[in-house]
Amino acid sequence: MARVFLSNDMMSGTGGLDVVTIDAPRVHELVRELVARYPRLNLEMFDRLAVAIDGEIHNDPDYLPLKSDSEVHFVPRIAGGR
Amino acid sequence: MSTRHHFEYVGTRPIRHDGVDKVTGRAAFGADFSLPGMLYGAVVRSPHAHARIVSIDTSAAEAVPGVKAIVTGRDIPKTNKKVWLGGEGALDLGDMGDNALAHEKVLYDGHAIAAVAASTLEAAREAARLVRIEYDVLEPAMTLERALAADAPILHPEMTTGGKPIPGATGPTNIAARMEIKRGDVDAGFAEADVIVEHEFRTPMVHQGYIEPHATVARVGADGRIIVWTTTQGPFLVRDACAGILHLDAANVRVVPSEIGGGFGGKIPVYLEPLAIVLSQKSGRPVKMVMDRSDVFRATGPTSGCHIVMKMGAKRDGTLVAASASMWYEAGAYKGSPYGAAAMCALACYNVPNFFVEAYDVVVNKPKVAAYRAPGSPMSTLATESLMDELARRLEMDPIELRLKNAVATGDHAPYGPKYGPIGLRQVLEAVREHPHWSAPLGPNQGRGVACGFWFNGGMNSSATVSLDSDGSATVVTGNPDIGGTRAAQAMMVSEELGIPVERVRPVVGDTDTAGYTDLSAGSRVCYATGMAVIRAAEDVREQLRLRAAKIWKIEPDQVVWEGGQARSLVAGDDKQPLSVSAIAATLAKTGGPIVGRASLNAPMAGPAFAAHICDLELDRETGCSKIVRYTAIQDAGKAVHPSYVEGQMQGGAAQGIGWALNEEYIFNAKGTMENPGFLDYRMPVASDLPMIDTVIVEVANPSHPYGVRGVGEVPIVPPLAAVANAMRSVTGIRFGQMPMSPPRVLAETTTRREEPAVAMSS
Amino acid sequence: MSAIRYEAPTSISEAIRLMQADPAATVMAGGTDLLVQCRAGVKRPSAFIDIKRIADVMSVAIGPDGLRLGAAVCAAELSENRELRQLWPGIADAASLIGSTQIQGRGSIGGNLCNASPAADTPCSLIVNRAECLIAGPAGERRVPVEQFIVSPGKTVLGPGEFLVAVHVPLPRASTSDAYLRLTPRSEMDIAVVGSAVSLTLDAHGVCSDARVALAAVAPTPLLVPDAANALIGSRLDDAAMTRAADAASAAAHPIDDKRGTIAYRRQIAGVLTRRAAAIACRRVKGGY
Amino acid sequence: MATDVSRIHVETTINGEPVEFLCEGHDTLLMALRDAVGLTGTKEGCSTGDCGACSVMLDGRLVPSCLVLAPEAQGRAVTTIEGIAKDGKLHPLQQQFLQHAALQCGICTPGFIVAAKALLDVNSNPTESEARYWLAGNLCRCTGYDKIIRAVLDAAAETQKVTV
Repeated sequence: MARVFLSNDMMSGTGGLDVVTIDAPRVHELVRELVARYPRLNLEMFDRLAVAIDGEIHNDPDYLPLKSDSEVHFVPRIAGGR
Repeated sequence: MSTRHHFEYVGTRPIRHDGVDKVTGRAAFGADFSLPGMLYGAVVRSPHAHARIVSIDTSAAEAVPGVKAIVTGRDIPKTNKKVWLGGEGALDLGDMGDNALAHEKVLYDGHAIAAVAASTLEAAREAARLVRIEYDVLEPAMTLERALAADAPILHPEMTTGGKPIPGATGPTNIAARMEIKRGDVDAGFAEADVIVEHEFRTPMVHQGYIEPHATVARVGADGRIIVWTTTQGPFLVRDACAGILHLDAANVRVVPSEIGGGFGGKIPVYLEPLAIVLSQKSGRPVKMVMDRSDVFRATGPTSGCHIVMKMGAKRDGTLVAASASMWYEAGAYKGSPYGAAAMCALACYNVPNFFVEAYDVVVNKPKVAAYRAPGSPMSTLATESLMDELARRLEMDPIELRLKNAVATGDHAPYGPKYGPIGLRQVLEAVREHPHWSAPLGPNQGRGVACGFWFNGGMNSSATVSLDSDGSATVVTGNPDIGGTRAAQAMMVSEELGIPVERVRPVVGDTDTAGYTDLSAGSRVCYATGMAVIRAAEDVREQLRLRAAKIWKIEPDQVVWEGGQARSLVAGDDKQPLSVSAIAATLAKTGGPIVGRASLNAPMAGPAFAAHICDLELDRETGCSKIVRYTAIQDAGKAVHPSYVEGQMQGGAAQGIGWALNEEYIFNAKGTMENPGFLDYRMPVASDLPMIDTVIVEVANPSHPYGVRGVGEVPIVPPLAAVANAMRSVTGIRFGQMPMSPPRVLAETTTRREEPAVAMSS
Repeated sequence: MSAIRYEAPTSISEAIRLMQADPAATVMAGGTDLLVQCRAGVKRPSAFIDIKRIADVMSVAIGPDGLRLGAAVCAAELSENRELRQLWPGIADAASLIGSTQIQGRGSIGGNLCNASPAADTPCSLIVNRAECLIAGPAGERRVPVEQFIVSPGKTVLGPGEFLVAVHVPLPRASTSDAYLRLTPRSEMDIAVVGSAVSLTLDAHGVCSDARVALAAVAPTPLLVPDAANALIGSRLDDAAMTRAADAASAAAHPIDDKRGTIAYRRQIAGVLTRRAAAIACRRVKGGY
Repeated sequence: MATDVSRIHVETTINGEPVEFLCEGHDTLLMALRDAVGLTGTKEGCSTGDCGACSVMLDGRLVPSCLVLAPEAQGRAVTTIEGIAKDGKLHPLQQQFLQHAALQCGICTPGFIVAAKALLDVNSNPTESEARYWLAGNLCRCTGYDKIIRAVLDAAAETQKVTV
C-alpha cells in the first residue's frame, strides 16, 4: 500500500485528511482511486500537480509504477527561469 | 541508476563549439536575421496603466505610404486554451494572447494594442504613431496594498481566487490564487521557542535584463506554412503558443530558434511572434519585428515585486522550532506569479518541525511577470536567511553553525512534502567554513554576510539524436537553444560515451521540424535532462557500433563488448585487434548503412541544488553608497560537466542578485507609467561595480543522472539578496527588509533608525 | 516620416547660414544626448548640422590667455590631455565621469552645456573656473559666463542662428586647483544624483584667498554657491570651515524628488561632496594629486 | 517607398576595406553597418548608448555606433568586430575570451572585444581596476564580468609578451 501525502489544496476535497494509503500499481490507478474515494477531487486538478515518488518529482507520472511501500507526494508543478 | 565516477572528457574545459563565431561577430542572433522583401513591424503601446479601449481608428495609419498591414485585437479572437507546460497556471494562452495584443482593456503601461507592418521601419513607426485610440482611463492598482484594498480597482472582474480558498472572501478580487503549506503545530512551536525573530520584507519588480531585445521574423507561405525565426528559450513552446493564440494548426508552424542573447526565463512567453505571423498573413510578405529597450522593460515579463512577513523561532541551542510566513507576490497584469515556488523554497534549507506558510498571487497594473532564474525563491529566501542571520546574532551563534545545526540532509522531508534524495547543503556549508574568505579579516566600514539558497531544478521532455559519419565524427542535435554553453556540454557527453574527441562532435540546435520535441531551455534542465537524452542517444550509437563489430568479425553480438572507446572480441584465443569508432565508422556503408542514435525521455526533476554565498560589503557612511569588495559563491552542482560554464552560471547569478539587492528596481509614477525603462536608470551592475566572484563547486552526485549532474543555472541567484542584506546588517547594525538597498535608502535608514541589538559576527 | 537631412559644414559661417536657412534644424556635436532624444521622439529636427568638420570647434588650445576648448571636442580628448589635466584637474575629473568610455568618445563639452541638463557634469567644473561660452551667430561673436549660459532645464541663451563654438577658461592663478565629484549609485555609467565642483586658491600662508563652489543636480540649472565659497575664503580649510562650506552647500541646494534621488538625500550629499571636493582641491594645490 | 534619390552616398573604410553605402540622414552608423553593409556582428542592445553592444572604433576611438550618424562615416575609418581577427588568425583577446569561457550567451561579446581592443591600444598593461572602469560601458548580464576581466588581462599579458 503506497502512502499518499496530499497537497494542501487537495485537502479541502478530502475533508482535511492529508495522508491516505492506496494500493495501486501506477499513479494512473492511484489518482482514479483517490477521485473515486473523494468525489470533491477532480481529475483536472491533477494536471496542475507534480508527483514525487520516493523523493523523485515527476511532472507526468501517470504510468510510472509504484512499489508496495512507495511514498507518494502531490506537489505543485514548478517551472524555472534558466 | 548507478553514477559514473571516472571521466575522460566530463570535467575538462574545452573551447565551446559556437565560440569562434561568437568572438568574431558571425553568430546570428534574433535581430541578425533578414529575408528578401521583408516588411518591418512596429507596435502601438498603451500609455495608460489601466484603461478600457473605447475605439481604435487605424485609417490615418493605413494612409501612410508603405504600410501593408495592421493588426488589432479584433483580428484575433480570444482563446481559452491552456498549456500546462510550466505549471502554476502561468501559461494560460488566453492571457498570453491578450497580453500580446489587448482586447477589451489595457492592463499596464506598454501593453500592446496594435501592430503595423510597412516597407520601412520609419514608415511602420510613423503609422504606429498615427493609430488613434480612445481610452476610458481607469485607476490603476500599482501596489499590492492598493490591489488588496476593499475598494481596489479590479483588473479582471470575472476572476476568482484559485487554490486554497480564502475564508470569508466574496466578490471581485485581484487575488488570483492562494496556497498554504504547513507542518506540525505552529503555535505550539513558537511557544517552545527561546528566541523569536520577525521582520517584514519588500522587494520591487525587477527585470532579467538580457542584453538582446526580443526579435522575430515570420513568413507565411502561399501554402499556409508558417516559419518563425525567433530568439526564444523554447521553440516548441513558441510553436504551440502561437498556434493556440492564433487558432492555427501547430503542424503548419515551424519555429527556428536563433542564437539567444540571454533569457533567464524572460524569453519563454511569446510577445512579438503572434503579431508578426498575423502581419505576414495579411501582407503576404515576411515581417520582422524587433523590440527596443524600453519595450523590453515595459512590456515583457520581469519578476514579481513582493511583500513578505515572516517569523522564526529557535531554542537556545539553535534548534529551529517554528516558522510562519505570509507572502504576496505581484503577478503583473495576469495571474501567475511564482508564489507557489516562493512558498515551497522559503524553508527548503532547514528542518523546521512546525511551520505555516501562505502565499498569494496578486494581479496589479504592471507587466505580466515571467520566469526569472529560480522564480520566487530569491525573495522568500531573503526573508528566511535574514531571519537566520538575526537568530544567529540573538543566540550569539556562528551563522554557519546555526545553519549546519538545522540544515536538511538526505532523507529529511522537504517542506513541500517529499523526502530529499542525496543533497549537498551540509557539504556546501562546510565548504563555506573552510573557505579562506570566511575567516579573512574585514577592513574598516566593511561587513560580511552569508546566506543559503535552494532551487528544485527541472526535468521534463527532451529528445536527442547522434549521427555518426563515416570519418568517425558525430553530430548531436537537440531542441534546446544554447543560453550558456550547453552545446559544449552536450558534445562532451557524446565524447564521453563514444570516446571521440570533443572537436570531432558537432552540437547543433535544431528547430521544431528537425529536432524531436524538447521542452524549454529553462529550469536548469538542459545539461541535466537533455544531457541525459544525449547520453542515451550516444549509448544507442555505441550499441549499434558493437553490432557492426560483431558483423565485421562474424561472431555473435554477445561476444563483443565495448571497452575504453573500442569494440573488443570476447572469443577465447581470438587475436582480433579492437575496433575503434573511426575504424567501424569507415565501414558503415558496407556493414549496413549510416548509424543514427536517438533517445527521448521525460525526466523527473533534477536533484535539488543548494548554494551558499559569502559577501563582503564596504559602506560609505556619509553617502549610503556601498561596494561589494569580496564575494564567494559555493554550490552543489552534482557533477560539473564543463566547470568553466558552471562557474559562469554561479558568477552571473550572483551578479544579478547583487544588482537586485543594491540598485535594480522598476520605478512607476503615480499614473502607473514606468519611469526608468532604460539601462541608464535601471541600474544593472557594471564591471566596475563588482569584484572577482570566487567560486567553489561541490559535487554531490544526483542519482537520477548517469553522471550525477544537477541543474546549476538558477540557484546562484537565490542567496545574494540575503547575503548582501546580512553584510549590510553587519556594517550598519540595521536590518534592511526593503530592496534595493540603494544609497538614498541606506542613508535615510542609517540616519533615522536606531541600531538593532547588534552582536558581532563570531568569525 | 520625412527624412532628417544631414549637413556637415566646414566653417562657422556656413553653419550659421544653414541654421538661418532652416530654423527647425539642430546643431549636433557628439550627439549622445541629441540622438537619444530624437529616438525617444522628444525632438524631431528637420536637419542635423554636424559641426565636427569645423576645425575651430574641434581643437583644444592652451596658451597664455588660457584654455580654448572647441565645443565639439569629445570628453575623452580632455581627460587624455596632460596639460589640461594638470592645470584644471577638476575639468578633467568631470570629463572622465560622463557616461562610459564609449560616450566619452563622442560626447562633447559643448553638447554637455547645450543639452542644459541640471545633472550635467562638466558645466559646474567650468563655472568654478570662471569659464565663458564663445557663441557665434548672425550678429557675430559674443561671450557669456558659463553660469549664465543655461537658463532652465533644456534651455540656453542661444538665439536663432547662434551656436556654441568654444569654451574659454582663463589660466588658473598661482596656488590654485580644483576638483569635481559626483554621486551615482553605480560606480560608472550613471547620471549624477548630485555633483559638486570646487576651485580653491591659497595664499603664501596657506590661507584660502579665493574659492568657487558649484553644484549639479540640486537646482534647475548648475548652481554657483557663493555662500559655500565664502565659508572657505579666509580659512585654512580646517574642519570647521569645511563643515560651514558643506552646510552652505546643503542650504543652497533646492533639488526635486525624482527617480534618481530625494530632496533630503540630495541636500545632504551636496554638503558631503562639497567638503570632499574641497579637500581634494586643497590637496592638489599643495602638490598632491 | 523608394526614396533613394534623397539618400546620402557615403564612402568610408570599414576594417581596412573601402566601402560605399546609401543611408538616410538620420540613420545611425549601427543601422548602416547592420542593414546596409551587412555586418551584423555589431549588436543593438539599447540604441541609447547605455549598453556598449554596438561598440566600434571610429578613427581609432571607441564609440557607441548607435549614437553616430551613418553619414558621419564619410572619409573615416571604422573598425568593427569583424575586423579584429587578422588574416584568419584570432586576436589574443578573442583567443582569451574562448579560453576563459568569458562568454555565455555571447550577445555582448563583440562589443566587449572591440572595447577591450581599444583599451589595449592605449594601455597595453591595464590593472584590473583600469580594465573594469574602461569596460564599465559594456553591460554583460550572464558572466558577472569575472571571466571577461580575466580574459582581457591575460590577453594584455600575451600581447606584451609578443611585443617584447
